Amino acid sequence: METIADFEIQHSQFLDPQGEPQDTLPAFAEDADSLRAMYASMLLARIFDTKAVNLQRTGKLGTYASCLGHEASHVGIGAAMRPEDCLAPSYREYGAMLWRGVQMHEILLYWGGDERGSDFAGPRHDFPFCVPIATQCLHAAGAAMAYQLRGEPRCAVSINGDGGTSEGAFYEALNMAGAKKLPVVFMVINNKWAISVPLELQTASRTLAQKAVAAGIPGIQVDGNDVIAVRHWVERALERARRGEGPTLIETLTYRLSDHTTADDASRYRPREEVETARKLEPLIRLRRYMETRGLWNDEREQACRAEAIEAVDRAVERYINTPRAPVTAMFDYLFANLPPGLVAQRERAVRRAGGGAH
Amino acid sequence: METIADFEIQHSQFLDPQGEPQDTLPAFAEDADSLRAMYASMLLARIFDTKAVNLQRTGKLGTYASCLGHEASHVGIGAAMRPEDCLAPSYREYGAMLWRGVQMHEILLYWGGDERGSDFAGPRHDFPFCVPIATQCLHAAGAAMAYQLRGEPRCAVSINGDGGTSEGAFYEALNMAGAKKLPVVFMVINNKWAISVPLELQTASRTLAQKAVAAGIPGIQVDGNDVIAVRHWVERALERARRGEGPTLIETLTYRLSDHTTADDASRYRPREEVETARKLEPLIRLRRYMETRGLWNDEREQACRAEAIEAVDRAVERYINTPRAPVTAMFDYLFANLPPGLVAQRERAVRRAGGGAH
Amino acid sequence: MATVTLIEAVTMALAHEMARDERVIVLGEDVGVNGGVFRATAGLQQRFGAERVQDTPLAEAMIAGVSVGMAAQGMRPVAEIQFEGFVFPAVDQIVNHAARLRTRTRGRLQCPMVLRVPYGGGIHAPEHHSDSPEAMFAHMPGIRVVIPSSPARAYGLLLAAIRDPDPVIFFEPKRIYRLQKQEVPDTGEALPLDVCYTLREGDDVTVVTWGAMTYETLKAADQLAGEGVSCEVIDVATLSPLDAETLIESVEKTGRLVIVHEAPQSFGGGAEIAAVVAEHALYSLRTPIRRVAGYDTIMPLFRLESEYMPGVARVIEGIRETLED
Amino acid sequence: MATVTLIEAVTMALAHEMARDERVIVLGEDVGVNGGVFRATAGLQQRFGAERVQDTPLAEAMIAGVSVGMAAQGMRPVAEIQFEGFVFPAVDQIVNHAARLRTRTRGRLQCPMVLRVPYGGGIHAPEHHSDSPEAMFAHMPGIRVVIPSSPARAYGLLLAAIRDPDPVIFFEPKRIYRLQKQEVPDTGEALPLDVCYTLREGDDVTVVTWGAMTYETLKAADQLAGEGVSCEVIDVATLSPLDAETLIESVEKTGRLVIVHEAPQSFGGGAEIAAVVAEHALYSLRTPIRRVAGYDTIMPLFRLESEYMPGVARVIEGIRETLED
Ligand SMILES: Cc1ncc(C[n+]2csc(CCOP(=O)(O)OP(=O)(O)O)c2C)c(N)n1
Ligand SMILES: Cc1ncc(C[n+]2csc(CCOP(=O)(O)OP(=O)(O)O)c2C)c(N)n1
Ligand SMILES: [Mg+2]
Ligand SMILES: [Mg+2]
Repeated sequence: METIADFEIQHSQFLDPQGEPQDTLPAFAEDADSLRAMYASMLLARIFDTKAVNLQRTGKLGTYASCLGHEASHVGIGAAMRPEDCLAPSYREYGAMLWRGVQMHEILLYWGGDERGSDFAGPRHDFPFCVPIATQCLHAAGAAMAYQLRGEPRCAVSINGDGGTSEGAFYEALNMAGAKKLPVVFMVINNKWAISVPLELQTASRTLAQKAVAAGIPGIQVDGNDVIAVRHWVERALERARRGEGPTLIETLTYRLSDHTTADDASRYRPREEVETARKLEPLIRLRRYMETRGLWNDEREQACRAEAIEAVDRAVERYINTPRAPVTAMFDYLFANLPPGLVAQRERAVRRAGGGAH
Repeated sequence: METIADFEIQHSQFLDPQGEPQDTLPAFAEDADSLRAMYASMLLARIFDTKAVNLQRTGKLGTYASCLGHEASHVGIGAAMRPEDCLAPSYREYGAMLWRGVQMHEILLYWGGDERGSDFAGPRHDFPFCVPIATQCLHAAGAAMAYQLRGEPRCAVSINGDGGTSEGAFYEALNMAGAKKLPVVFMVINNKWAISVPLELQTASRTLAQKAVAAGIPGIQVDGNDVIAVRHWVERALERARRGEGPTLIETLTYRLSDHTTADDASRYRPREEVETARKLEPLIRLRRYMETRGLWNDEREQACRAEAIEAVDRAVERYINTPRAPVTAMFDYLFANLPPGLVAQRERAVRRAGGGAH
Repeated sequence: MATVTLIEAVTMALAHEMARDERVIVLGEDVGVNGGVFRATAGLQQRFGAERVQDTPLAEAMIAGVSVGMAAQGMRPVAEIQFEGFVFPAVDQIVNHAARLRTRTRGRLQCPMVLRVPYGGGIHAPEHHSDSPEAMFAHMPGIRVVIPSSPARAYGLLLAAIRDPDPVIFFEPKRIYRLQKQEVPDTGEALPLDVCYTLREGDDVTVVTWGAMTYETLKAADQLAGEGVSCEVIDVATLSPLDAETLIESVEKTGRLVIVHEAPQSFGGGAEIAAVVAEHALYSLRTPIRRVAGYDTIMPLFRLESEYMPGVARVIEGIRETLED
Repeated sequence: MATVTLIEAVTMALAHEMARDERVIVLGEDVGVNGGVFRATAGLQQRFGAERVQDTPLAEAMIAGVSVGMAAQGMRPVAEIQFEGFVFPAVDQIVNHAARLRTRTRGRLQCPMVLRVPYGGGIHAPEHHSDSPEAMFAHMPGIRVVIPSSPARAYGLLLAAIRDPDPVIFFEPKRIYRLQKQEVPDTGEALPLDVCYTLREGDDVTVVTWGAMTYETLKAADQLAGEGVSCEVIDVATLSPLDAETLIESVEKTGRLVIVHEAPQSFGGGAEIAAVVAEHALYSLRTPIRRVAGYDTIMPLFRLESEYMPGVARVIEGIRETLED
């Protein structure tokens, strides 16, 4: 018996739940504006989220997937990426998307059942929301191949959840990216639950970061409620990728404080105490405390920031609510670049029916 | 930064290429008959293989996948399993199948284009050959679930190649088996090539055994040309599984000494020297030398063993050649347990056409 | 006697068969404690335990593949795919294995598994939750595609599907999961597979449909009855293998055929029905066959879904046009 | 001017387009040094380098998925799936992504990718190497299913497929890869997609087919011509979206329709063709539509495959029966 390979999985945290630094903070944390911007972004995500859940409850939005508790993981990713990089999100990473320029009313349009939400203002090359779990990991790998082939200094980032690490597509993407040294970062937001399935039933793997070992690529676990840790490690992974050294897998450890979606009732399957315990670790408190202790933040700033966010959210809701339904022709006009002759008649019929009210 | 998990991958070899023991041999190796049986089985597989390639070359067999060089990996698996265990092979593991009781003429029937080859005499519960790469890993996991549910002390074993470790199904099976502690052993026969794709292009993973880490299950690499090592580690993994401790991944390191199949020409993509080097490590030499050194084997035994194998192969070929084509009704009669009414007319038509010669 | 919705009938059939046959195992994503995202397996884990009602990791190829493995080794897995949009990773195991295990081994191994797949639009669901891909599966030899359209048929056909020694994809029309209640006695009596169900007899036109569209079709027939039009409404129930005989006989009687389905029209289930009638009852056809179906476009997100899906008005339009041809 | 087989025409088109457009990337299993198991990509890696002709790991979902990713970011991936039996793991990426990326993003992203898939039986291949699953894909809105049946059409249609801004599944009839040579000038001229090709004009019966079966069909037409029967033979070429107009016009002329394909009959490509004709040309039909197709069984291993596949005799039988109806 001979040991031929060995691996270690590291965990990284900069700020503990009370906002106390556990390590020397990365350079960007020296910049107060940078910290404030991340905090503001997390707060915006949370306020937006609350509003969206309300819209759903009052029948003004379809099923909606809350991001409550994930704000640091999402904003950390957004803050680490460059605009020319490419995001392949899953379905609840608003913090990352908003940072990149997607508009709140666009997110609402999407969950409101309107494809125009994915024709967003954010980076036009970013992938839209992705519901079929883990399939977007392959898109990120493919995007990275495109950049590698063209010699562009760009990276792709995919995001999926703990449940998503059970899908074949996830592993195939990691393995492919490893084999080709693709400039891509695979983010796994481990919020402990995949709808009602807890992590222990999902896998025997102690960490999700160690799934990187199967692909021969680096993997690391970071505190997903610590936006500084998330941003730092995503930045490092992106630098590595940009240098041509290949992909990284990053697991961010967080918790889904909400139901899975508004169609779910998490009280059916998980104990209230678990949620209460997790709530104490949530990401906004710790960054706020850290900044407050250092005089970078105070109640006044908090109020102003909150007010601004509320106003922005309200404007977005208004814009969403006032967006008229797309015409029925939209179904046909984006199917192919050019509508095949056989579909012309169907399109006409649809128009006639919509006009005549028959459907 | 804190190390939260670490892993080691071990390599095991008992006999070196010259047949010199590198370690204390496992108990079964004390039994001369046991060693001779394994050697005889490897020799039979090789002689069968040579014959099958010839049959193909002379137009008497369809495309055929040679097992040349893999005999120790295959026979080691067969020898470790119990009859009531379940094998889910890929397409070239004749050594394992023959050991378990599949008949040579059945293997020929299969490659000769006749489904009856998979209605074999070997364990009736074993899965047939599996061409869609890595899909059989899930069948093995499913079989293991059945045994686990029924409380039966049985295990399933799947076999796939190095290329197969890139398929999502492979990882999904490992992860599922880990999560449910299923009594299953996943064998990866690493013969360095997946048709023309060398291992380095297949994955950045240094070993294939380490893919186990992603599923949180044990993985080990063994010398796949050392039948003692293969059998030993498969036995250990089966014992572990039978004790309810869950799955194991075993990588056997060997080399495909032949073309991928008779439809392939490996000289197009790999250097002759690589093959020549690998040939020196092939599995029959070392076990024979080991046995010869200890007086357990000699030329006389070799000749007798060879003659017996040749005769058995010839009988199998004859039986294969003399098997008349199945009737055209076979297409219909095994589609469903009961032929749906709509297919009755099709069946009659097929019979009429076959009789009338029209097709 | 129980008065149940379609989804409750599904649960009832599962419970009945699990109690009767210990080889029956329920598995899938969130089917355990949570009882399924639609609650189809509600209460089953409490009653039968976590071994017989297993939450699986999130991987559909795996769910189908382990079901094949279990079925081959004597179990009767009933797996749930959460929504039809997520059945595609399982297609490989269905086509290459489940559908052909018996053929491949000349009957040595068989594959008695059921894949339950909620499908269809009309519930204002998110992206990838509203498709109707049944025809893709109907083209694969060796599997049955069964689609109930009432609580009683959900109960009887699901029992039949579980007991059948061959694989069945059981598409459940999620839009009518809770639309209507029906008295369904829990007698354990299965309904026959491989046959169409004539829901309403009529003389002027044969209207063939399945799944949720049976409701629209029956409503249309009702409405037209007021105008003196007599529709024969047939629920295909087992889409594949198709009971062509019943369809042909009906068209021979009525001379007219309208097919109604939610899936895109082209290469959909209606095409096969049109084809068998054009082959075997052409001379009975007094007017062209007509399909009332989804457009050949991607099912839109829900703000436009009602424009996509054929409703009562479109079914009536289709029948009227056919009668006027 | 080059005289080439169908597969050489494929290679020629790939090489032409790679030279013309550097966004074109070839990827797949064994497409590099080995030049593909059928040699379709032979010589391309030598000529264009290992970056533009990439051997991938063995994973079809991955091949399709990274192609979607590349295509969305401005490349023109042409991926090879080694045999049709291995396309199923890729179905999810095809249905849920490639086919709907444009629709989902309202045209913000597009997916100009080609998936080349050798398909069909008749080459004495091993298990899972002889199927004809084209109809499954034809039912999916948002992708094109294109099938060449001659060297010239392979060249021209593949060029068109690569240049098309939307995804195309390009099924290559492997049985006729090397059956016949044809002069195909390497002019870079694409042939139109979305239209049928009339290979032979005739008055008595319209015979519609695609892929390898065009050979049997043309032979049958030849033979029947000797008996005074005039067949119009149409190669569908783009199965989906279907050029129904050409088919309808032909049937309006001949009054009879026979459809020939290798895939199982039920819910196959022929069903849609029968349906559109029964909808739009019913009154022109003088006899029932007839399909000459594979049985609704699993394609058998090769000792029985000739019993399964429709050959010239079965095509002639079908046409004769139709004429005699
Ligand atoms: C392929 C696929 N299967 C099933 C689903 C249904 N589904 C939606 S979210 C979800 C759980 C995802 O859990 P996880 O990956 O942990 O992400 P989270 O929702 O926790 O962020 C499931 C099963 C889906 N969207 N896609
Ligand atoms: C899903 C799938 N894709 C592609 C193929 C075609 N194919 C047959 S064998 C093979 C290579 C397999 O390599 P490996 O797993 O290393 O096994 P080996 O043949 O070396 O034993 C390929 C690509 C297949 N059979 N199944
Ligand atoms: Mg989760
Ligand atoms: Mg190999």
